[in-house]
Amino acid sequence: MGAFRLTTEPIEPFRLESELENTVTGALVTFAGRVRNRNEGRDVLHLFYEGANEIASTEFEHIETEARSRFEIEDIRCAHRIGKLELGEIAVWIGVSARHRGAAFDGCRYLIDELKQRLPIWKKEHYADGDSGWINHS
Amino acid sequence: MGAFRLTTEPIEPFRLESELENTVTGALVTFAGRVRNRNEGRDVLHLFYEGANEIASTEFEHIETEARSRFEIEDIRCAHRIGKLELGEIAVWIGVSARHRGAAFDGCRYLIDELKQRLPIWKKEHYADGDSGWINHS
Amino acid sequence: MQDQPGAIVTVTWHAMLREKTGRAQEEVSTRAATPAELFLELAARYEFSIPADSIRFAVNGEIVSSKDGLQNGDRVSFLPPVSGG
Amino acid sequence: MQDQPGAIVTVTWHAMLREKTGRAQEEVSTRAATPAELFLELAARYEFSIPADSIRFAVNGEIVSSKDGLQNGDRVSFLPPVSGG
Repeated sequence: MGAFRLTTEPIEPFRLESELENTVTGALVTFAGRVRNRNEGRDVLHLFYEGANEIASTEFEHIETEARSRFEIEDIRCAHRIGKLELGEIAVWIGVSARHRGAAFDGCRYLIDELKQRLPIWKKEHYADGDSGWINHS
Repeated sequence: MGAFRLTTEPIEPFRLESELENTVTGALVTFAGRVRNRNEGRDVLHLFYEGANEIASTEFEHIETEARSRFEIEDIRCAHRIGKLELGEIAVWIGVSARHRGAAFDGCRYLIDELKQRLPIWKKEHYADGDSGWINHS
Repeated sequence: MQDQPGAIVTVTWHAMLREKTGRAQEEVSTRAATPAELFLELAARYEFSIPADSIRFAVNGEIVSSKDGLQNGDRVSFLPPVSGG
Repeated sequence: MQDQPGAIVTVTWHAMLREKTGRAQEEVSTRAATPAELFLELAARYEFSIPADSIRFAVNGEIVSSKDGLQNGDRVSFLPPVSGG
């Protein structure tokens, strides 16, 4: 099993984090992105995420390889939720362990930045006014 | 109760993290620093941390104020363990929530960097060869 | 291009393109030489309004250049601008 | 400085300084005008080898400048180089 998974089940940070705690590595940096109640001034009721699983997994492997070549990373876990998400739920979680904190911070930041730009995952927001729409990061 | 605590009890990230999840803020970045089995080529058996509680709390408040003025941070939690620590145990934990991930990453990094430089906390390492010594970051 | 033999590829639609086409997957017979050419062909058929240069392409599970070749039996995905994370 | 009245302050020792002095806390009667002066006085008494300019000072629970004044009844901490985190 790779470091990345798309999942329809709620993301459990503590379970993923425990997978990174098997080695004594010094530093662990985690990022969790949760569903916000407002986006660009509109009240969000809930979200729907769609993902292309096989392509996302392959692309994440490329991102992981890049991160490992740039930073002295020990281990990585990443999960992205798909399906319907309520406010406050975790949409994406990344954990990076490293011997030193600089690599853990930089690696985690690199992974989330690249993930948002590159992974084939799409968000549709449903608003309080009944409207809905696909979101475009770029 | 402030955002900072020195504790002789094992640090429970999930409990601290749940204190940051009450508000819907989008991004959460956490840092955990754990006891490594080696430092500067020597085998570490265990550690002892000593802290000056009142001074550390006051100084952390200053660091927190600085971080909040620099970055758009929503909330902060930080715990530092004191007393005897075994390999792999968490020595320090920091969690920062923010509306946007940049502030959460930058804020968390600022807090750990300043904490290491400024808080009156001292580490004594006990080595496999029976030796021990106080560590000096600077 | 007219000399190329036709290929049958499986196209997967995602997100707004899936909603626009009303289907998740279809088999397409095409003489397009590249994913980009195939997209233009299908964009005309479905009357997409999305700019073609905002689309990325995946073939057989991997993101590829718009100029990569298409083979008979390929699985092709058209990836509109993403918004994960 | 000779004209200053003496003060009684409570000194707390930490880490390597606590081990060197063999005590966590003591009351000190001093004519030192600043934490830095007080440290030099005590460093001579205890024969510290640690460089004085590596020490930070806290008075009444807050880190202060080495040139801050000392008052009767102050609680003074000498902070050797730290290694938290």
